[in-house]
Amino acid sequence: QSEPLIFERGRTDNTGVDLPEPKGIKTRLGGLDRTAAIGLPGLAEPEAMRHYVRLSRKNYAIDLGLYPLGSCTMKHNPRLNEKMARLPGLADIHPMQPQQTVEGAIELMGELAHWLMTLTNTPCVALSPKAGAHGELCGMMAIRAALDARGETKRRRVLVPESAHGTNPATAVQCGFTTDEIPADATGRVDLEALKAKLGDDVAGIMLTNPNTCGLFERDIKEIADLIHESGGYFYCDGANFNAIVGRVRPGDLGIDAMHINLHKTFSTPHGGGGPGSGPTVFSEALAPYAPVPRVEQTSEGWRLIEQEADADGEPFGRMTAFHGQMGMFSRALTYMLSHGSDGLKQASEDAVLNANYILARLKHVMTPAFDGTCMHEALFDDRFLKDTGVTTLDFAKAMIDEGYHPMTMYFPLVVHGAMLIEPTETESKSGLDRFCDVLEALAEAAKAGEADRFRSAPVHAPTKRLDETLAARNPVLRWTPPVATAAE
Amino acid sequence: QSEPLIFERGRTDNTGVDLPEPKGIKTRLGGLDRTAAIGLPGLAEPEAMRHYVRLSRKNYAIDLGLYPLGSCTMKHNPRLNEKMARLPGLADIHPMQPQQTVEGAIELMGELAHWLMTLTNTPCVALSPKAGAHGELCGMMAIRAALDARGETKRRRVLVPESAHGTNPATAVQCGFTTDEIPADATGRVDLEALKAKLGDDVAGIMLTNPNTCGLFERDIKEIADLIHESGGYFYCDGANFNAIVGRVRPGDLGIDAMHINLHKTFSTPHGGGGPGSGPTVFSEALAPYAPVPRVEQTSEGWRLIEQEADADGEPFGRMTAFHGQMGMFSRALTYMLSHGSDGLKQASEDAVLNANYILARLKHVMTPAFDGTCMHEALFDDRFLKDTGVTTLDFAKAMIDEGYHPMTMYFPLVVHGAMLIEPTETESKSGLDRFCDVLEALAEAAKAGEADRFRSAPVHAPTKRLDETLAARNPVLRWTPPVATAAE
Amino acid sequence: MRYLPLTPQDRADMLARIGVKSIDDLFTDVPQAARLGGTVDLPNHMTELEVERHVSKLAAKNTPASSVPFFVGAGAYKHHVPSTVDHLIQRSEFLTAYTPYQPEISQGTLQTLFEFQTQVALLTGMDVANASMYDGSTACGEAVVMASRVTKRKKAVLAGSLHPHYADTTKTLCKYLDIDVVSEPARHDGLGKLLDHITEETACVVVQTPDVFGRLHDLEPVVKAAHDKGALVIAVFTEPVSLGLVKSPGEMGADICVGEGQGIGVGLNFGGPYVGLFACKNDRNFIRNLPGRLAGETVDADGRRGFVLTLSTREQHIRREKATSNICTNSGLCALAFTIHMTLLGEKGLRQLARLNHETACDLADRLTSVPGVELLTDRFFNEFSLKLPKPAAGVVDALVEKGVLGGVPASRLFPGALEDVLIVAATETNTEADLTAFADALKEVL
Amino acid sequence: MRYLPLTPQDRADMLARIGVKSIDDLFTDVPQAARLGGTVDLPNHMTELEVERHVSKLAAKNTPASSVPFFVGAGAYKHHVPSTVDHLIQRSEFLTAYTPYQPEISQGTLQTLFEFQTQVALLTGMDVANASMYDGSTACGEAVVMASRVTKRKKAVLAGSLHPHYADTTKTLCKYLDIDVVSEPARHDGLGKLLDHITEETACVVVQTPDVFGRLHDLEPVVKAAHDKGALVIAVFTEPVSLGLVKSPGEMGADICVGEGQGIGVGLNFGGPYVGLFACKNDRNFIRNLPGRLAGETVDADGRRGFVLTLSTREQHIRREKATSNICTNSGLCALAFTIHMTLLGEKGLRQLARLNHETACDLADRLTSVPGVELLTDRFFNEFSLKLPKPAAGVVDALVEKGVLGGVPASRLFPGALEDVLIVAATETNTEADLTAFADALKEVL
Repeated sequence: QSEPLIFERGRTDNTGVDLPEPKGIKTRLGGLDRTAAIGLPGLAEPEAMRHYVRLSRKNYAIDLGLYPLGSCTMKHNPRLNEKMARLPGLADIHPMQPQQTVEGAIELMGELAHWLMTLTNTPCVALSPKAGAHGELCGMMAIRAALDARGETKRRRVLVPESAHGTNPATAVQCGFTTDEIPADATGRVDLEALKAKLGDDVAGIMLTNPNTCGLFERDIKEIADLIHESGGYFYCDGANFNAIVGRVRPGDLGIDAMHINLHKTFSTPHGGGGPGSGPTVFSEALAPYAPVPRVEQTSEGWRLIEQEADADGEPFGRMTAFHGQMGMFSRALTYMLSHGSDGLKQASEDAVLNANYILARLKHVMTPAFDGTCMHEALFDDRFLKDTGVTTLDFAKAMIDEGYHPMTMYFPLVVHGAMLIEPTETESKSGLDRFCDVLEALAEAAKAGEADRFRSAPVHAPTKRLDETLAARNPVLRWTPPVATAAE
Repeated sequence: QSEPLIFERGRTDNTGVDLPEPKGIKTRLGGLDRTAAIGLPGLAEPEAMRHYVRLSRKNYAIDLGLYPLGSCTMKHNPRLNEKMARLPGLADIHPMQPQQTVEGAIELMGELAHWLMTLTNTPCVALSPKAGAHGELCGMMAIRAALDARGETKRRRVLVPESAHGTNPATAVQCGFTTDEIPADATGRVDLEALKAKLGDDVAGIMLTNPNTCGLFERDIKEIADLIHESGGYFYCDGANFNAIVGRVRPGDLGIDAMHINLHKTFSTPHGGGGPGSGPTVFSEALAPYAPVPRVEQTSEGWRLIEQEADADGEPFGRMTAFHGQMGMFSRALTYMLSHGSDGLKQASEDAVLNANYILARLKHVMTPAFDGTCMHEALFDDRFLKDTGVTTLDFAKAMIDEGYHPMTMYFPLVVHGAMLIEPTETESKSGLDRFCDVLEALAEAAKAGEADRFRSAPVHAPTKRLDETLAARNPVLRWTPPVATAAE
Repeated sequence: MRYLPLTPQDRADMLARIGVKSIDDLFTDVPQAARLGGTVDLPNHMTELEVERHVSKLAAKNTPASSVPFFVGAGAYKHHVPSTVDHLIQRSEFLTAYTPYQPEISQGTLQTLFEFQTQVALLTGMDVANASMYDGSTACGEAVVMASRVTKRKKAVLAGSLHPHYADTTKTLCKYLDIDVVSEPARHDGLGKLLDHITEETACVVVQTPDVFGRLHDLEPVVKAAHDKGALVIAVFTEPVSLGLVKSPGEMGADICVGEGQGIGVGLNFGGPYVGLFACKNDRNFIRNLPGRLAGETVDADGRRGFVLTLSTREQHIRREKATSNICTNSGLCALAFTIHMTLLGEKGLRQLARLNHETACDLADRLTSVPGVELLTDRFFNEFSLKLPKPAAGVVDALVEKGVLGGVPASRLFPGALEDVLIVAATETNTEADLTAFADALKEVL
Repeated sequence: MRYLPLTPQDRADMLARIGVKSIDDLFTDVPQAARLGGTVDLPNHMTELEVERHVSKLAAKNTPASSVPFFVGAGAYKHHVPSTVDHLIQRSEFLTAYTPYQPEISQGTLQTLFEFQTQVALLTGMDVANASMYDGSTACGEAVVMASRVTKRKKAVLAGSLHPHYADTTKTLCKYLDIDVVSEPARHDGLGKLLDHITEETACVVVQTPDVFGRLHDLEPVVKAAHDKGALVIAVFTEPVSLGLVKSPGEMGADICVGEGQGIGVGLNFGGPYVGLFACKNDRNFIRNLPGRLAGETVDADGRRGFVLTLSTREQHIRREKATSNICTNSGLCALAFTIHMTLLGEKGLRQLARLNHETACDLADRLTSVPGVELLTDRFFNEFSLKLPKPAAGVVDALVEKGVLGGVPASRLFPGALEDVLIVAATETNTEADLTAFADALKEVL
């Protein structure tokens, strides 16, 4: 059932659109006409439809089954969100239209901002970041700008727990910082003593995910915030796991200075095979003056969009992107928020945590939990239960594919060996979790029973067998090229 | 990968909708409250989504591949049609709204009527029939009404070729007629001499499909029309295969008195797994007075909808359904017509015929064409090429499933042995047809090479193995029933 | 042409392979006189954008139900359909599949039809249901034909409060089958002397509840009277949501129950496509005489459960002139929409939805009858009721349009020349407090 | 809660299995002071219908581009997107899939990304492309960072006609990386003395064509000047449709080409999500320094072709602080939309579409410059051009709104305090004859 590439099937003289015939007037291109062949194949509409429908069926998706990717938060994407985002009044408006013709859109952005600020208990939000990592950049740039404004030229060291997402250190570096890793303690949380030892007047701040990537709430978070603030730094909170606590805990109450919010994780805008995302970033009073443009501001006449730095209060650190942010995602996220409401968001967090703990409780006897006690919204296992079985975490994950499930997150966080991070989210039913746990239980038992071959050859029921990623990297083929005719050689 | 029934997974206390709490006022049901449990299970939205997405993947569809069902006309369904049908101004209007609030809808019906009448060269069309067979009923009732108006109480015999669709005789009987079968001649067409022999003053008319179900144009159609008319009967044309000639031939020019048009075949409204269809029926001057209500009529102020028999010209034979017909299909069909235009419809017919003849040309050496010469929009083979192979037409068809194709129409028309009727439609590419013919060629050769076992066990790559239809009919299980608890027995 | 994959070169190559010179050579069987020289006298093809503009312009001339206070019912009802429903029925695999004659690659359609049949049976309180009909009105006609076949009798009696479109459709269908269909005169106040017309020759009595005026009927007396004479009772409904609150026809002893399923999962669509529901008792004779398709359970060669179309010897494609009906197409995609919406509702949601509809209608009835001169004619109703107005209802409805309110259906539009002062009004969960106020205020103004 | 499958009974059973008494017992790590007593001060949950009404009301306050004569461009363009595109990107399997880290069950996403990369490379005339960036502006910034890393130089020169949002975004991204970004003053009449600023320390020169005023540039002299000093040329575009008619950056020798893909397949969306295109020469050093994801071809255990994400050692999740960029998310679904639209167009359709855009713009330019006092500033353009008006453009645009015409972008909105009499006007295939007439008439009236 292999599907050829469009380049192998389409032809440059075929097309799937009808357009009126050009009139053939003289061009005004200043001689810059494109004369050489481009080589883009076309397909008639029926062929194009079939090609992409068939390709789609080679994907796993949340609409097909449980997607237990820890740290990624694959939850149900309500179709109401899709419907609302497609209303012509939201989808078919231009970012540079006169503002008097887009007042509803600006109001929608304002409403979203209000929800985000209220849920986090913060006074400011920058909506424009295009994704989570872009939001991190937004937060860390504000910290850098605040330090610069204070004349703090020495504070360039950022503390990052070893369990952090890779984006954290990468972002810090993009702001001209260096990173310093804080180890985890035996409970999977920041080692407070190690943290204290690392404080100093060259510390710009800390980047902390909470709940952290081990699925645990950082109990000492207020103390950490106080320590950082006392030492003159800022507290960046990675909001990737906000979905575990939204509606129950307001990060502003924990002392954070900046936090991005992945609208696609917490507020269920679809992942779309890798994007687009949206990463609005909230700020404390201390950092609010440095928030980038554009901004939405509430005035006595409603919400207003400020596009230019000169028109903004404070000292914006700049602009992060053309235009105003991911409006399509704003519409979806606001729809999701309104659907859930204050009560529903709280219930969702609770159910997410309940579901993860249920998995932990059901599997702790056959798999090895990385840490003792309960967890937040995701359950972390290590590979001790696979010891001497000849089965690796990767093999175990690939075997899940043959059972009809997407694998969990593997080998992350880095703090435990052969990590398996399972996040069910709140949109799974108990019976669905039971089926999933039954499967993992049976797999764990099969591994222990010496069926390593079955694991190593997995998957066998997927659209492809295991793919050779090493070959791909060693000899990169990043595009299709026309086959060279043998006769021509 | 079996998917349970909702009754096995859902619970009556679960729901996938949110509704405001009722106020709890006293009911005014006159004591007819439903108090006993109903037993309808509910699923939360994420579970419902997954259930139906997973089930959908067990279906074949035109968006997945060639669907060579002769006589069924599975062609590409443009999504523009879906988009247009969902415009609130067309989808969200009520059939009993005041007419002044639905003038655009009536105009759309009028425009559709204009296209249908022009394409067929007829003076009248009834839009309300809900499907092809309903359109047949509409046409035959008009014939019956016309005969009754003429006081022809004896004319109750309807001539039907043996190659006719089953709906033809069934419809005739519903109009109080009996049917008399006309044999096919050696070329697969109506035997003109046999027809002549059957004419008489008890003949109400003839029901003739053209192109017929052997995929052949009835060469003598004008002569047949004249013969029927001369003998005092009417000519009903089954328009199921109008798609082969639309834009090139106007049935009104051939002497027909009535013909239904399957909007889902000729004008590509989606089949939807079996419906809904839509079967507008055109009439000659002779039958026009008897067309049913409602009707659309052109007036000096535009199109008008006539709902009552008393307001209509002529003597409508009655009403065929509540309301005005399949508006959702009208929107789609008109969109399709406008997209193609006069030139495109003609091209589509030509390509449909070309594609069928190409298949015939490519396969005639390995399979056995039922008749000599070229065909119209579908190619008919019989099972002579399977003689002594131990492979039946059914086996051959099921083996196609394993090659990724939907089988062709089998054992129809009844005029040839083990019929295989292949209709590619105009929306298949040449390369797609070549792949299909390669597969059929290989299968035919495999059958001849003695691989009967492979055919008899087919399909093996489908969501299920071959299903036991005999068991289903012998012991009908038409609904789910709760399992009886063993302890209770 | 965006939908036609063949290129001019393809066409030339294919003609060559076929062995003819031109496309005309494939149309030589067409009589010379009927061969068109050029193209038909209609516009040539349009771009997608042009088509969109053309159709959108027509659509813009209509008033969508959601855009105004809306109270039109009389056989079709404005309900909110969850967005999931439309997403799912647009799945390529559902939308662009054919009738599931090849069950091995049609389990998606077949299993959902099996679920549909079961849901319809549960909803109506009947034993079995078929895989859907064109709509409620044709289902009604087919039910009468079936009753005649089952009882071998040739008379049918229709209540005067049966939706007149249903009555007319039934009469049309029976017209040439020599089934004598007698319709009681239009009446909004009950069944009148309906039961007196039942005789030993009566095949069936047809009663709608809630009826076209919104009135609910207890079918038990009807069932008793009919069964005493060996006649069947066909219960009809046009608002499936009512069955979440009102006793079902099955519970009241009806033999056949048919209705319109549009209210669950299917939009208004100006009257179609809709989905006819058809259910009956589990009687061998009934089932062998059912019209339309049936999905049934079976096993595959490995013994695993699967579903197929079954009992097709009833149907025209097998049985031809001896078929139970000429029906071929069902309303598959609408049945799917019904099933998905019903699955989302579940019993809990359905009951709540029904309750909301009823309460909104009760609230509306109180408000409208407080307008001087307006009188409630329906003392037991679900979400629709009839009012007696001091003026002809048709004019009132037109006047309400001017006030921006779509205020129901004048009975005279359904029963020409009769009941001129009767207005049929429906309310659903989509009507807001503001809608009710707007209607009452507007009615006061125009009366 | 329609999205939450757990029932109260489920919750109780699960808590028991976990061995805790209440849900609060799972949140005990939260500091007491941060535990909310009740819920956050926001409204409670709404029904689907209520949400629809709320959001629809906001939407109704805006003027959709399709509803008026519309000539706004300056970085985003109103094009017709075939209905097939939106249908396909709503397929559950595309819409609700995650990043394709498990290639065996992600071939749909991976193969389309491979097709996307190839299409972008062909369109731009470059050798390779990545699997998309957030948008054109961030792609521009990342390109400058990449050029700096590749050349090991710390200076960048931006043309004065680069979209100012792109220039600002680039400066922000480079701000703390010690890359010195120099932007030429705003100018609509060419590149001015841009080339004089290139030195042996310059990592790259950034030139947009068509530029923000619509002007086309021949990049060959820029390439020559830059390469002479060992600097790279980054070509930028905001209108991908232009590449169907205008010589590509690759043909003119650019080293890196970035741009906004919105114009193909993606709607206006008030500025996002869009899709950034990023292509470069096939140079090992370039490729190892690319930002963002890359799909690459490989084989599976049976030797059959398949696709995977590759060269991930460039990326943050592997390389952490040494990554080429912090980017994680791409614009996958928009890239898919781009790919599908481009597949429907093909070279034939793209060239025709581009031609239509150009002809419409030429026609419009002639009509508008026939209005007294209006002067064309752009003598070579694709589908966008700039006009000198006899009045401040901002006021003219507002006055045009009153006439029902959205007549372009005043340059002063992009370059505050400068170019007050300059209006930037775009025309596309969606503009009808009537639109052009309406614009010219309205402009005449308001001037």
